[in-house]
Amino acid sequence: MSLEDAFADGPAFIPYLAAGDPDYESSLEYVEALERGGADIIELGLPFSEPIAEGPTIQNAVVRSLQGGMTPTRFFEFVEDLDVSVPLVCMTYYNLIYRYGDEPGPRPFVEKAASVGIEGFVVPDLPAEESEPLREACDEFGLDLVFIVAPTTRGERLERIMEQVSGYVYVQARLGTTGAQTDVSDQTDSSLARIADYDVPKAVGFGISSGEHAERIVRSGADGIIVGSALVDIVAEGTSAARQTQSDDVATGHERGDDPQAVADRLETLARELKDGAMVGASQRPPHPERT
Amino acid sequence: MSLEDAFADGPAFIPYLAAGDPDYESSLEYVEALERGGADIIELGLPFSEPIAEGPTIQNAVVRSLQGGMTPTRFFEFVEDLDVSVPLVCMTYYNLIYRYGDEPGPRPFVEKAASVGIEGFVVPDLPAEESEPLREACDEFGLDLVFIVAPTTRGERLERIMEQVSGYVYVQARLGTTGAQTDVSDQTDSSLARIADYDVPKAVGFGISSGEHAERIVRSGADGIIVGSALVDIVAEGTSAARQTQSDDVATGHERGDDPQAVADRLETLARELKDGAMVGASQRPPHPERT
Amino acid sequence: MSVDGKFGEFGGQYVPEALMPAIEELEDAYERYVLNNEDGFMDEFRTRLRDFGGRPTPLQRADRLSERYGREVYLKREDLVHGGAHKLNNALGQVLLAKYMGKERIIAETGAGQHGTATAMACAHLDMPCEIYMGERDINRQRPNVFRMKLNGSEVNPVTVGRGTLKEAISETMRDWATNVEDTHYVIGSVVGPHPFPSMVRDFQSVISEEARTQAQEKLGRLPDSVLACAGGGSNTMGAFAEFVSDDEVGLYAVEAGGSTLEVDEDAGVAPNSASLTTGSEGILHGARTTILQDHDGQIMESHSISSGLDYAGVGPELAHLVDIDRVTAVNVGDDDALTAFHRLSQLEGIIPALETAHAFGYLEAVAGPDATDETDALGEFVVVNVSGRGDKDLESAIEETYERDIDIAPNMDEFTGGL
Amino acid sequence: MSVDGKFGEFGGQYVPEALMPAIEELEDAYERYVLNNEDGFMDEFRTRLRDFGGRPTPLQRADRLSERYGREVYLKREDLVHGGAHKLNNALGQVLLAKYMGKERIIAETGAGQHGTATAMACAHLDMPCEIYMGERDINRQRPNVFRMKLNGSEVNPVTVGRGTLKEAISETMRDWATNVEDTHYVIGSVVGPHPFPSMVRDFQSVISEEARTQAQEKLGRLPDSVLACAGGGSNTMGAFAEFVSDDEVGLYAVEAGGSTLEVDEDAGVAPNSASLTTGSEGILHGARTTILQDHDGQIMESHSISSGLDYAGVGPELAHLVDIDRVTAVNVGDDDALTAFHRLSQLEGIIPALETAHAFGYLEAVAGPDATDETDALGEFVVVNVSGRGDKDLESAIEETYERDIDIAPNMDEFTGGL
Ligand SMILES: Cc1ncc(COP(=O)(O)O)c(C=O)c1O
Ligand SMILES: Cc1ncc(COP(=O)(O)O)c(C=O)c1O
Repeated sequence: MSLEDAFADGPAFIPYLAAGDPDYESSLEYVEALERGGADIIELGLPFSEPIAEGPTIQNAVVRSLQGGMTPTRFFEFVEDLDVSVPLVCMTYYNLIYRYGDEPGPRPFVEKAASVGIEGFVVPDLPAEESEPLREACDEFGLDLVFIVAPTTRGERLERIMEQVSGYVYVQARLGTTGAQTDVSDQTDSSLARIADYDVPKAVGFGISSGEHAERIVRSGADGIIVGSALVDIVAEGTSAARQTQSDDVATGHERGDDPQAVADRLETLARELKDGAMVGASQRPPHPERT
Repeated sequence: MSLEDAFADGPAFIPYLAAGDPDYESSLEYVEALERGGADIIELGLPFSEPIAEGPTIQNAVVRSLQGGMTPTRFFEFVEDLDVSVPLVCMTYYNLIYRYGDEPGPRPFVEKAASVGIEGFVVPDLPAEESEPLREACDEFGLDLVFIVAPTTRGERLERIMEQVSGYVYVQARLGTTGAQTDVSDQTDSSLARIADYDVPKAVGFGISSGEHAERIVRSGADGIIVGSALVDIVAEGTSAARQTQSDDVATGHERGDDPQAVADRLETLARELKDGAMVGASQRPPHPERT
Repeated sequence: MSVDGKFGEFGGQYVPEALMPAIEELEDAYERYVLNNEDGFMDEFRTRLRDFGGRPTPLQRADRLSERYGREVYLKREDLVHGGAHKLNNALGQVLLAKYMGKERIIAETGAGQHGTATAMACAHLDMPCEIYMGERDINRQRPNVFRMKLNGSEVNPVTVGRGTLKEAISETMRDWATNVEDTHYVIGSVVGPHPFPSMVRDFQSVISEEARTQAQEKLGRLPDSVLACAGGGSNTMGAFAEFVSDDEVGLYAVEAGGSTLEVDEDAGVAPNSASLTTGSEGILHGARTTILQDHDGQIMESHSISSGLDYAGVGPELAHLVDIDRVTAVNVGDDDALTAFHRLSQLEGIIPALETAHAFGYLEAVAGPDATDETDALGEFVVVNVSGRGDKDLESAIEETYERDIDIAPNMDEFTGGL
Repeated sequence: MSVDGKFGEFGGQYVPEALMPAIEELEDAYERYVLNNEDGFMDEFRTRLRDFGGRPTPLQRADRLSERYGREVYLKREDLVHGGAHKLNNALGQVLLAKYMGKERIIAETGAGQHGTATAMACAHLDMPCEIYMGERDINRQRPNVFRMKLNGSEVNPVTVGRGTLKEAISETMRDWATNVEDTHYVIGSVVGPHPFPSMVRDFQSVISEEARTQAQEKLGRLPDSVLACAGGGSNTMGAFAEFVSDDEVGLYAVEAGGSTLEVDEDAGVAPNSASLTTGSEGILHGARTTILQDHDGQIMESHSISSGLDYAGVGPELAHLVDIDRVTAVNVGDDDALTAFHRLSQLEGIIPALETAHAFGYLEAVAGPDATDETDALGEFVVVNVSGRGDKDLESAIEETYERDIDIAPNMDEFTGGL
């Protein structure tokens, strides 16, 4: 299934997790839980040592995953080991793509990604201006290249991006970095309005943390929602609870129950809430969205 | 008796002590002991807070004396209270002379000094170039103004000094500051030779600490010897021993015997050794010193 | 000069989309104000550099070094610039540019604190609110600089992620910028980052070589045979080289920090040096394609140097390019030799250099000193060394590091073992 | 200019006879080399001041102070001189002169360590062995400066007598000189001491006013209405005033340290200030007749100031004379106001001044600031303030002293309570 197809049956729910956070095995379970919770596409983060576009939540996930031994090679194994059927998007920084394989350049990475079943990429530090080599490799191997459109992206820049984007466009809901927020940004509506005319699915991300957010955003016209930090928060809490438990075990023998299965269940629950919110939002949309 | 007269009967022994070191009463005893030991003239230091020409021994004496409450006014009382018959020379720094009395200028100080029986002054920071006002006041009240001649003083400078000096000339035995030394400087002989022609008593000071030194120096042609630090050392030792004793008293009840009388005795003993050395030196002099 | 932001294969703009409009705005401002002196920007910049910054700095003959090395050794005295390093040339330029652009807030990253203090000074001078990001570990190592920034009215924001050093502070500042891009200018501290930063910072710093070139002509009637500068990000290097690049006869030497060894521990992700030009490889870091210290996978390595200002895993793209095309010779000097050079310059010339700067003198000693072998000596008869900064900030480190090593020319420092 | 060493009633040569020949030799050298430029001494001095010292220093318009005080406020930037203060002007001149005289050894006293570091730098630069006397208490208060002197290859001799501060260090240096007068030159750190020091130090420092006078003409086409400088011994003051003394229309203000109070405790022998020109009287100290802090008997009092460089019980005789004849106005600023001015300049202009220098700005605030009463304001429309030095040396003191007081404009410094 291609990325665009995932938007065919109503709003797409696109969760993000960092692969290997906090360890390989748990992470496999967590990602699979997202599919059970209703994910239509999954964004899998391949952690980079300098995640300049991430807020603290995902920064910490990156640190955990790197400490757990995640590498590009392990990442591809991870994807192969995953038992999910929805399309997977690899989210990572350009240097890892560029350095993979024997020769600098994106082609070996893309080839390998294609071979393990990745459908597309999001590369936060690769603006349209610098994306040609990656774009070409993606074309060669039939992968999509998702671009981010920020609240500040307008005019010519916007056109240049929309010409190149495929799969879906990642609409950044607010300025700043990733991170769960308690409200929905007003910037979202105007961003969506700016790109309403382009014929590509529009998925909104950055800061969505509840079913209610999801509903509002889809009602405003988004074709999908992308949720990262709110989910990563669950992994982080589970991890620190598990660490706590380990020391508690020694001290009190008390079991807090934050085993990977419990975390996976909570992920599934939040996923479902978000997916349901998106569905409700879609059902409330004006019947004929004005697309000229 | 005038200063010059003190040189009439053979070599003059001129000891120095800081008045009021370490306290008023002990200091009276110490100065009187010097006379008993054979002093022909006594140099009494009036302590100044910045004794730039002194070495550590006399610096510390100055500190003790100031801490003991010595002031110019007390100094004059001290001179009045002293029971000695040899001439007294006041050794101090110019600012104390300059500031005494109601109006700046040396006259009030000199007048007062004369009234308590001081015979002359040594002012280490007052070179001949700046001495006119003091010289005039001394003339007015009939006091001598002793100048120091250093090993570096030659030619015109020397003449200028020798024109102004009265009482005796203070021949600085070596470069540097005051302080007892274990040897006699070679510079002494050449200094004495340089001023041999002038018709004024020549007293050598700076570093003389034993009868043997005294002997050598007088043998070389000095008309007198000036001894400060070696004597002050005795006061200092007595003072720290007394302090020691005070604390020992508390701790052990043991009496070290360094009462002022013992210190005075030691001063008298060293004074006698120095005076005797000077006499021996004089007796060994070539019968007709070559004075042209 | 590159206006498209590429230096051969290096350079570019690898930043989040949210920043791209700001970067385009900056590119535009750079071209108008810096390149075309619109509204007299460059005139005002040069005037302020002179009056506030203390320019021109002298090109001084180092008498005793000249004797030691048997040639004319001249020092370009950037240590005399206000704040004690070349850093102000850039900070003042960027803060002034931000003012021309109508920005209302300045942010900057700092490692050793030199760029931070320079930016804080420039902001106080030009009345701009300023926040500085600094790794928590650096904050603890460089407390006097933290205090100076606060005295100048800047806020200092501790960065606690990762190791808490420069790399993390840069990432954090980029995040702030991405959040507040509309009213905020990010003053990058070296010739690194996305275009137009590398070109713009070079242009602000090139006053160094502009002056040095004229001064060399005045003093010796000719151009130097070689110019030496230490390279962290490469701003003092590019500043000292820029006007000489087209003078083919002038040798240009970028001296990186060799750290404790040039060997790299890939598994631990640690390079015990920051000699990216020698031990690094091509990659993308902090917005530009350039030469960086990275492991086989492309993860950035922890660098190391005795001098925190050189302790950075990358280098400016233009410098990487000039090395690539053999116009600039990349060399390096280790911690021990840099420290020895620090003491030597202090004793022989009465100039206590920054530890960063000391690396450049370490190279001079290696090539031309009494223990050097002749064949390596291509520096020629007239050498200019860029004294990028003064060492007052490094006194504590100098004590600690000298104590750990056996630097035979160092003074006895027993009374300082406990620090200052 | 005085060649006989007298300024009205002040000046002279009140030193032990052993020193007089050296002083005559120095007088002779001063006349030949300094006054008559024999062997091109002054040319070499000026060249080294430029190349090694970083002269000329700018005369900078202080935009934000100009706004605050409603007039043109210009800063003479001696803080940019190598070493961070005007002190090098003099140290370099004297060490060079000693070389011309064939001396083989340099000694100097230092209080805060600024003159000591300047002398140590000059000695390293000119390859002269150097010993610095410094009170033990000052050594403990100014460890970074002690370390800098040692880095430059100087020996630092602790003086343990008395309170162990500047006064005692001067006496001790005089003693060394009296012992080693034949091969040694004593580099006095201010316009104090016996003739020819006051004139000679003034001449070395007068490059400040020479430059400032020309720069004022260039920038505003006229002379300033007033010049402000802080006064310890008075060397930066005399340097900043010298060329303006004959310009009757230029007001000259010497700002002394008012300390904690102008009241004096005669019995304890303590003046909690070092405002000799205001609270002192005529006397003889350290070789010259001048205005000093003394008790009724003529014993020198302990002075006090928050800034150790102003913490001296006397003042140069020429300055005392110029105040006596009403050519210079003596004023003073207390510890609190100086500290506030320190923070104000740091925040408004991006220049962290020495605490000494801050006193001059404290006076500007007192006369022209928002809380000033108009009638006292005689400074005029164009004011030059001499920024005698930078404050890097004072960071620790600033922390401590700010903490003890309630300086409302100071940044929050909680994290620095324990020092740097
Ligand atoms: C004195 C000094 N020199 C050199 C550097 C290295 O930076 P760059 O290579 O950008 O000049 C620094 C950085 O802080 C510095 O402070
Ligand atoms: C920066 C600064 N200003 C002023 C002074 C006071 O000295 P003077 O009055 O001789 O200029 C000092 C003395 O150390 C100083 O360091």
